[in-house]
This record gives sequence, C-alpha cells and structure tokens, in this order.
Amino acid sequence: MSSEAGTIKLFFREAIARAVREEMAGDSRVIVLGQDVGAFGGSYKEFLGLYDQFGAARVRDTPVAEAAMVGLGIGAAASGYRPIVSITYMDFLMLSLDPLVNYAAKARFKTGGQITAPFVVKTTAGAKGQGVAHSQCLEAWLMGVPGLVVVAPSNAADAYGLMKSALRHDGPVVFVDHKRLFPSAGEVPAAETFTPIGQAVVRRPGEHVTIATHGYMVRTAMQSAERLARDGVSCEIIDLRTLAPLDIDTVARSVARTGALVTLEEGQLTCGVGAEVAFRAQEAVGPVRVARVGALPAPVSSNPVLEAAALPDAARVIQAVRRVLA
Amino acid sequence: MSSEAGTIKLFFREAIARAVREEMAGDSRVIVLGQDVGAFGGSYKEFLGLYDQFGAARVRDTPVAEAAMVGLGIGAAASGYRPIVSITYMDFLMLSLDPLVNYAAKARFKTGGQITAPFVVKTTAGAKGQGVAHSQCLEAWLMGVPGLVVVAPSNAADAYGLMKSALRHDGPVVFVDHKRLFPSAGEVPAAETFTPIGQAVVRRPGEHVTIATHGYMVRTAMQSAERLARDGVSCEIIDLRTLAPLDIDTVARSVARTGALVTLEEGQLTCGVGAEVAFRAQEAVGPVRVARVGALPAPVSSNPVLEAAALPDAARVIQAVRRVLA
Amino acid sequence: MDPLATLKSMLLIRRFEAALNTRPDHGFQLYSSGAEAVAVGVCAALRPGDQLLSSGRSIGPALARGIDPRLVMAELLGKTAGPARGKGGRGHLAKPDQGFFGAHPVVAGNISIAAGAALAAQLEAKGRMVACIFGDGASGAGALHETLNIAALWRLPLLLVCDNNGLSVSTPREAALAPARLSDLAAPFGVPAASVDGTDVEAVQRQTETFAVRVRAGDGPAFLECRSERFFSHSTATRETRSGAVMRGVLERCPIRKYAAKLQAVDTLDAAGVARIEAETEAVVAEALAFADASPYPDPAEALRDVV
Amino acid sequence: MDPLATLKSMLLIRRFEAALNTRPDHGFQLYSSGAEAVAVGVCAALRPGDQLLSSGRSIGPALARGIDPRLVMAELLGKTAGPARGKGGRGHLAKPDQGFFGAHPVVAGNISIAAGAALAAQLEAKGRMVACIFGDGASGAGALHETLNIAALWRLPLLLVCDNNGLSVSTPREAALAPARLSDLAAPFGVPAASVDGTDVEAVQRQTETFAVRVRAGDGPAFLECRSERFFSHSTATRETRSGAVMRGVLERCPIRKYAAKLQAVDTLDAAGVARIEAETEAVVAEALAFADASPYPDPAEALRDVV
Ligand SMILES: Cc1ncc(C[n+]2csc(CCOP(=O)(O)OP(=O)(O)O)c2C)c(N)n1
Ligand SMILES: Cc1ncc(C[n+]2csc(CCOP(=O)(O)OP(=O)(O)O)c2C)c(N)n1
Ligand SMILES: [Mg+2]
Ligand SMILES: [Mg+2]
Repeated sequence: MSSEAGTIKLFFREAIARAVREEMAGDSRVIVLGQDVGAFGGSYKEFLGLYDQFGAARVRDTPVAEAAMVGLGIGAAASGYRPIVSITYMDFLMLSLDPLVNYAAKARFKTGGQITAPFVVKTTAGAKGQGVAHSQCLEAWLMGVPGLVVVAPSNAADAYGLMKSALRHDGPVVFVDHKRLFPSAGEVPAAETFTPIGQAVVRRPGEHVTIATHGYMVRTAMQSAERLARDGVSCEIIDLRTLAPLDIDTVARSVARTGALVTLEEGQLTCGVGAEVAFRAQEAVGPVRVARVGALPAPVSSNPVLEAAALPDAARVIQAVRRVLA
Repeated sequence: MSSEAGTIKLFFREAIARAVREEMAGDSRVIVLGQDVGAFGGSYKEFLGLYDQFGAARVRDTPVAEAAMVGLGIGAAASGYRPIVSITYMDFLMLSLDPLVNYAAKARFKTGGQITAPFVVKTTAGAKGQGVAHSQCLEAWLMGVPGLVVVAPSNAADAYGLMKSALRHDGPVVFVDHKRLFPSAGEVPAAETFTPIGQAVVRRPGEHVTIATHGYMVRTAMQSAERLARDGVSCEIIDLRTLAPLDIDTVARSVARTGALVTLEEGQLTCGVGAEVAFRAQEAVGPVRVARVGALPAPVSSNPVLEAAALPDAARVIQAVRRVLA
Repeated sequence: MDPLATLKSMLLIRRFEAALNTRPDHGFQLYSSGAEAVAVGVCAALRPGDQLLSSGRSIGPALARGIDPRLVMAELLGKTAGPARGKGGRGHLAKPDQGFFGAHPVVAGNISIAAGAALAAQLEAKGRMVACIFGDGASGAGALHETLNIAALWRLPLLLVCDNNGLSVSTPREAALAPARLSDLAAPFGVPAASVDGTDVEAVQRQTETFAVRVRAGDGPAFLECRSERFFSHSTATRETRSGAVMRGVLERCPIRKYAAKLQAVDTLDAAGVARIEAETEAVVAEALAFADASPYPDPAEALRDVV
Repeated sequence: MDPLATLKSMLLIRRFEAALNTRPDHGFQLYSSGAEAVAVGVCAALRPGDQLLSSGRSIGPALARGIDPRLVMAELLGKTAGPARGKGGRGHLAKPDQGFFGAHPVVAGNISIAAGAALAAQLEAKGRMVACIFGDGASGAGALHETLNIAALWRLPLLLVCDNNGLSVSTPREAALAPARLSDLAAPFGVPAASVDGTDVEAVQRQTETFAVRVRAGDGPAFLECRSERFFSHSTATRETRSGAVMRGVLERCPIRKYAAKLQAVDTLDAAGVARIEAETEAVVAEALAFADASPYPDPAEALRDVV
C-alpha cells in the first residue's frame, strides 16, 4: 500500500502482469502466446511470473512467426478461449495483419454473429533507440478497421484497467503500449478495476486550448502544459485511452469550451489519429483553431540525434499551442 | 485512331498493358512478377501479350506468396532492376507490408542513399461482389508511410500515364487501380505520355463546392455533379491521382474559390484520405464547410444489397454537398 | 459411412453445383466438382465435435460436413435464410455449431486459424480434432510452414488436407510448387504425411481415419495430400485455360462415376439404385434452390449489424 | 583465403566487439562473438561481385565481408563517417558497393530480399551469387518457406545460411523449431543442404565453396546450417538466461581458439605469430574506435534527407 489510500505503486510492466494474472486466475480460458513470454517473462518482463503460476500449457513461448501466432490466437478465441498474443513491436504487427484484419475483424460480421474472436493482441509502439523498423506507431491503420477495438494506455493504472477490459471484450482488441512507458511506475487501484473501453479522460483541466493525445505522448503534453502554465496559458489535456471506438464527445466538450485544439501523436500525421480527431471534433462543435503535432515525415532512426529530431517533443507542442492561440 | 485527334480508345486494362509494354521494350530492367500474369495475362488481362512478347524470364508467374513476391521485387529493384509486382487485390497487400514498409520504404533513408528500391506494386482496390476480404481500399495506410509514392488512376489515360511514371520513379510506388474501372474504356494519348506524379487535376470546373476524390469514385463524383447541376449547384471535381505525395495546392486553390469541400473515397473514413485532405486544405485556406463521404463503418459484403448499402454513391455525395451548402 | 451414403454425398455436391449454376446473376461461384471425394472422404472420418475449415472452394466441404443444402444454397445466393443471413456468401460459408468452422477465401488464410481451433481442442482434451482443407496453390504460402512447425511442436490435433487439383487459377502446380509431392512438405517437421488419389473416396477416407487415430491420441498433426481434379474453370467468372483434350482427360477421373461403377461391380448397387439416388438427390437440390429462391435478401440495415 | 588471414578475420570480429562494448552509452548492440567462423567461412567463398545479406546480428558478416572496421564502428556508433552517415546504425549496416548488401533486423526479413538480389544476379548472368545469413529463430518464419520454394523453382543463385546458435533470445531452438536438423527444411524443395559445425571455420568455408560451385553454375539455391554459439546475451540490453555452467560449455566451443590451436599444431603459426596477430588486430580496432569517436553525429536536418 502506498501513500495514496487504496492504491499501490506498480511499474508499468507490473500493472500489465497483474491484469493478465487476475484474468488468468479467474478464467481458465485466458492463455498467453508470444515470443519469450514464458520463463523469460516477456521483453519488458510484462508477463513475469505467469509461467510459474499457470504453467507451460497456458503461457506458451512461440516461434518467431507473427502471422501464425495471431492466426492461432484467433482460432482459439473463436473456439471459446481468450488468448493474449504478444507481438513484441508494433512494426511486426504488419506480419499479422492478414489474420487480424481479413479474418478476426470481420468474423462476426461475415458469419452473421456465429463466430467471434475475443482475443487481445498486445504490442509495443514507439521509439527508444531501436531504429527504423522497430519504432513505428501504426494505431491509425487499426482505427480504420471496422470490427477492431484499439486501446492505448498512458500510465500503469490504465495499462491494468484497459488490459482487464480488453480480456473481457467480446471481440478482437489491439492493446498498444509504448517502449518509453515501461521504465515508469504509477499508482494503481488496489481493488480490481476496469478502465471502460471507449472512454477518454481529462488528465489536466484547462481553459485556453485542448490537447488530445494518447499513450506516451500524454506525458509530453503534460510537460508542455506545465511550461505553458508559467506563461499563463492553460491547457486541457485529454488522454484518448481508447482509439477505436473514439470517444469524440469528451474531446468535443472540451474543444467547445476552449475553442482551440492541438492533436499530438508520436506516429505519422498523414491519415493519422490527429487528422481523425480534428475532423470529428469540428464536425461536432464547428470550426476551431487547430494544429497537429506528430513525427517528422520520415523513418525514425536509432541515431539519438535523428530520433530526437524526428519525434514530437514539448518544444513542438508549445509552438503548436502558441500557433493556434496566436 | 479514334475521333479525338491524337488519342486512341483503350480499355483500362489495355492502357496498363501498353504502359508496361512500352517500358519493357525501352528498358530491359523492367520485369513483371505476379500470380497468373504470364500466359494467362493477369486477372483482368492487364498484362495480356507481355509474356508472348518478352518471355518467361521477364514475365514471371509466381506462387501464391505475397510476402516473398514483394520481397523479391524489392531485392531485384535494389540490385538495379525495375520490377512490377502484381498483388491481385489490395486486401492481400497486408501480407506484403513487412517487406514494403519495413524494408523498401526505408531503404534509402536507412542506408543514407546507398540503396533504393525503384519498383511498382500494382494492386486492385474496391468492391465488386467479392466480399469482405477482397474489397478493401487501404490507400490511407500507405499514404502515411514515409518513402512510399501512392498513385490511383481514375481512367485509362492516367492508368497509362501513371504506370509509365511509376516505372521511371526512383523509389517504391504503389499503383492502386479499382475493380470497377476495368470494364471501362477511355481515350489515351496516341503518343508516349507521362502523367506526372504528385499532380492532381480538375476533372470538372465548378463554383459552389469542391469534391476531392480519387480512383473509381471520380465517376461517382461526376454523376453527382451532373445531377446537382440540374438544380443549379456547380461542383468542382478534383481527381487527386497521386495520394502520396498529395497535391494539396490544387485542392486548396479550388476550395479557396468555392469555400466548401466534400471528400469522397470508397474506403473507410476513419483516418482516411478525406480526413487528411480536409485537414491540409483547411490548413492552407482556413476553415471551410466540409463533409466526408466514404463507406459505412463495416466490412463490405459480397451480398449485392449489403455491398450497395455499404458503398458511397451519388445519392450520398449529393446529400453531403447539400449539407455543406445548406 | 455406408457406401450408398458416401455416393449420395458426392452426388449431392455435383448436382448442387449444377443447380447453383442456374443462378448466375447473383455473382460468380467456386465449384468443388471433381474434388467431391476429398471432402466426402475426409468428412466420413470426422465426428460431430470435430471442426472442418476450408478454402474459398467450400461447397464440397460444407455439404460433405452435413450442412443442410437449403442453408448452403441460401447463403451462396445471399439470402437471409443462410446461416450468416446472406452476409458471408461465397467463400465465407460457416456453420460452426455443426462442425463446419468455415471457409476463408484468402489463400492459406485458414491454416493458422485451424491450428488455433486445434489448440482449443487440445486444451479442452475431449479427443476432438480439426481438419483444414486447402489447395495446392496455398501450399506455397508461408502460413503453411509457420503452422506446420507450431502444430508439430505443440502436437496439435490438426489434420492438414491439401486438395491438390493441380492448378492455382491458371498456374500448374509444377510451376508453383517445387516439391515432388506436396506431402513432402510435412517431412522436415516430423509430421506424418501421405499422398492419395483424391478421386478415390475410399482411399481418402481410409487415410483420414488412419491419421485421425493418432491425431486424436495426441500424437500431433498429420498431412494428407489428395490429388483431385477441377472440373470447371477456377471460378464461374474465370476463363478456362485447359484445352478440350486436356479437359476430356480431367473429366475421365470422375470420383462419382468411379465409385458408382465400383459399387455396381460388387453388386452393392444396381442401375435402379443409381437412378433412385439420382432422383433423391435431384429432389433435395431442387428443394434447396426453391428454399433459397423463396428467402428474401437482407435488409440494407443489416450492413451495420454484427460489426463489433 | 590463407589460414592467418582467416584467423585474423575472426579475431577482428571478436576484438572489434570488445572495443565497441566500451561505448555502451550509444545504445545496445548485437554481437557475433561465438559465430565468427560462420561469417568468415562463408565470406571466404564469396567473390567481390557477390552480395551478402544478414540478420540484425551483422557485425561478423560486415567485417568478414571486408568492410572497413572504421566505417562499421562509426555507423554502429551513429557517426557521420559511417556508410549510412549514422542513420542506419545497429541492425542496418550496409555497404552494397563492397558486396555487403546489408543487414535487416526484422527476423527473416532479409531472406526474400536476398532472393530478389539473386534474381537480379540470375538475369545479369555474370556468375554472381547471393548469400543470406539468418538465425535458427528465423527458420520458423514463413518467409523461409516462400523463398525456398521460389528460389528452387527459379533456380536462383542463392545460398541460404542458417547461423544456428541454438537460441532465439531466450527460446531454445528445440522449443521453437520442430525439425531434427534445420537443414532438413530444404529437402522438400529439392534444395541441397548440409549442416556443419559453425565453430569450425574450415568446415564452413569448405561447404560454402562446394555449394557455391553449383549455385554459380545455375543449378539453383543451397542451404547451409552452421551450428554456432552465442557468447553473450541476445543483445547488450537483454538479460542472460543461461547458467554459468552452461555458459562455460558454450565458451568452450570458441571458433578462434580452436582454429589457432589447429594452426599451431601444424606449425602454420607459433606463439609469437599469435601475439603478432593479436597486436595487429588490437591496433586496427583501436584505430576504428578512434576514427568513430572523432567523427561527429549527424546534423538534425539529416532526419529529413533521403526519405523519398
Ligand atoms: C492471399 C491470396 N492471394 C491470392 C488470392 C487469389 N486467389 C483466389 S483462389 C486462388 C488459387 C488458389 O489455388 P489453390 O490453393 O490450389 O486452390 P484451388 O482454387 O485450386 O482450389 C488465388 C490465387 C487469394 N484469394 N488470396
Ligand atoms: C519479425 C520479428 N519478430 C521478432 C523480432 C524480435 N527479435 C529480434 S532478434 C530475435 C531472435 C531471432 O533469433 P535468431 O533468428 O536465432 O537470431 P539470433 O538472434 O540468434 O542471431 C527476435 C525474436 C524481430 N526483430 N522481428
Ligand atoms: Mg489448386
Ligand atoms: Mg539464434
């Protein structure tokens, strides 16, 4: 128990492990498939302890075969199980898109409800010195796929609560975390909690501008808001948390008050999360001053100088805020 | 020679075949890889005659192995050849995204210009009674990938001219045509012509509203404009032709005049082409009345009733136009 | 399965497709004619609790698995009386509650899904197995390699059935697959494999039963190659590339005529019996068509149902 | 390649990685130590016009191919003196103009690319060949199956080299790959294959030369499995999972010590010779490090160069 009553401090990875552990303990149909998820405990130790507790039949190390891994998860899910398939980095999810998008996302529709695939693809997006093919953020691709739910926690509590909800959802869910979130810890409710799918949350109330973002970028937004506050600029920060279905109402309510919107994502801007959020928010409240912040239109190098140059940071968010408020 | 001086009437498929034939004749490095592209001539006969003219070494039937097919094309391209890889339907391009996006799109960047992959992936998007896994339009996914050029002809002349330009481009190009374009014929310049990459074109001048679209939907836009004209509503229709890089200037110039924008695509709206066009156009000219038209947020069934219900049509475009002009 | 039922099951597929062919306006279809013995022979060895998956060429598998021809016809013609209310249609037939997990028209796309269903069967440990029918063309896809490896490692109760009709659209199997026999693909993984005449329904059934014993026993997957024929062009929308001479040879290998002749040779069946079976089958097929014709198309609102 | 050059080439890799290891701040690295004989043995049989591709574990392959250690060090440390001006870095080393087409860190991602380079070599018909080094873990990926099949069908001049160090991160090869020998994977496609001791540089070179003859002759691809060792954890950022006892056994199989001992046994080399080679190698490595240290990081503007 930590200072805050009713919460415990957990590392991001521990929050994920706890959610999976609770669900596996409560539901024997929950299984884990992934590379090095067994005794090794996952690339970020986010599955540590599950293998010892639940055994090799329910926590399975797979070969490096992302396409079949997801196909197996779907087949097992459609047969009554609730697998989590771990795809280490989101870049490798490209190898799994055929089963995920051509089969799982459409199974319920194409069978008239006879088949559903309640499973979770857990994958890690974002850059952390890993280079052009290990740093991508592809959430926007998945948001446009009818039938998929996409969640993206920005902290330990939601990593726990969203994984819990994902494992109870009656269809395919892609759980997108972020490399730079793993070193962090946060307060997580001591009692069992579910973060509702489809609900964004206001992380910081403000008056002058709304910043809509998700995942690790919520922190970048918070830093930006701190600095801007010193100059009397008040930012309202919305953590989308679920990208599909998108909780546009929460964004729209905020934008209706502030009259200005900055979207922030680590991925590419073109056909990205921000483009969608900006369009739908204005559909709801009418034209507002708006700006998008995202990565430069280029691959993200492992080179520290180039990675830093490519990724959005507080300085760029602050610039964008000043631009829309100018 | 047809009525129009200097043009010949070609079926859409013939226009593609002509472009490839001319480029193969002029450059021995141009080769074709694909399923049933040889003696069979391609699913839509778009490669008919090439096998007889250029032989089995340069026109190669491949196994059903979309991932390796594109990988081979990239490797050959990076070694000095200029392959076209035919991926029958865009849905199957999911199987090729790892080599296309993780390798080809980043090769030039990650090698500091040492390696480039000048090749063309030719694929067919859109619905024509083929069902949920054979009807998708994924152009928006590719538009957000730095390093990729994406072109999408709406008629025979551009199918010819864009394929010619794609085969001369010094990097990876995805050439996206559409199932419902193949039955059609059109006037194509008799003389060798190149449709410049990165240039949209105004298909129909108008005053009250700008409709920005691409591919087959250009026809739906034209029909809509015809009908609206009867009620005195004048639509300017822009055929984007190239989706990456996007020619936003042409759109912006038009919108600056009309003050209203309707985007139209057959694919999903969420994080789609229209979201990007709408954002960038308003970035350029400021807020305008805008609406997006696309498929319903659902898979597209082969069922004629459900396919028709899911796809955008003139009626919906007209509604959207009236909405923005209301 | 008794011989007459086996013959009838094959004949049903053939006549069903002939009847379906009288409704071209709905759109193209992929026929199983020429490969009836593969689906029927495999299904003869399956039990109610087992699951069957197939490629988009799924009329044979669906009917052989015992799905009501009326429902299959309705689904293929996009009518609401189909199991998916006409939303799936050709290439997506499914009736999992009756052991037909379903078809999937992405080539090789059902192979890893089938392994997942087999994983579920293994975890349930009720002796259930899963069979997946795919084509020779699908055998060149990476999905087969990844799935064979995992199924072998985990000893999944999975029977992989390669319906080798010698063609992938227009591409001859020899031009698309390097192995001498497609069943050789299983060898590196230590997966038992066999190649049988896919026009010999008894051979298919016998080999499936042999493999089913070890698959159910938990000894891991097996691979069965069946050399069948494709009596029609790839789909009703695809041009035929084989010469008349070639086609005559193809049609020679009719699994139904072959089996009927055999049954008559051993006096299990006489001309009258054949006539009776044909008449019964025609009646069933006619009823299926009438049933489908009578069923309405879905309401456009169905386009947004069962999405998430 | 003469024995001393071979020994030196292996030692260079070992000492280069030790030197690189003194610059941990730049980020993690993947080391080839323990598998030097694979890269060196394979490259000994390659010619200038040939191309080599590798997985992300590419220091051994790059140096064995003869890429200037100063350039490799600079690239791995993100400096502009690298062949990619520091943009590629670890996992993306490339110097195609010197026959190192490059590394690719997506597991199995380079296999089909290599086949494409081999297709180009075949079309050029100048007797060039392409070699692609990938790991045991990569052998479970569908890309290998699809590529083996096409390369066999088209008789591409491609040598597939599986550097089997027995591990994929923490997963033992036995838990990830069903085949008894990974070289068995080539058999169904009629592709000649062999498994050799990947810590025996002469065995690797000999078998590569044997295969190279037929590959260059246009007889199609070949598959070479080399059983090597991984002396360090998967990457400098990954925790080691092997016990001290196991590691002692692993380190026993040092390809360099083994080869040096052999050369001394046959008097090709004496203690003084060893000392001289070590000193020369240390000098080369020290210079490489100094060269890289002296080179600047790229300008941030480089982030937008060479994109399209
Ligand atoms: C991944 C993928 N690529 C291409 C196609 C187009 N296609 C549909 S069926 C088919 C032929 C498959 O041949 P085979 O596996 O032998 O099955 P058959 O049609 O002979 O029953 C092809 C290439 C597809 N549906 N999916
Ligand atoms: C497609 C893909 N999946 C997962 C990874 C993460 N990963 C990097 S190296 C590696 C191990 C590969 O093992 P192996 O092929 O034996 O090569 P080794 O590291 O042993 O040299 C894995 C799983 C990756 N880079 N690419
Ligand atoms: Mg076939
Ligand atoms: Mg290994």
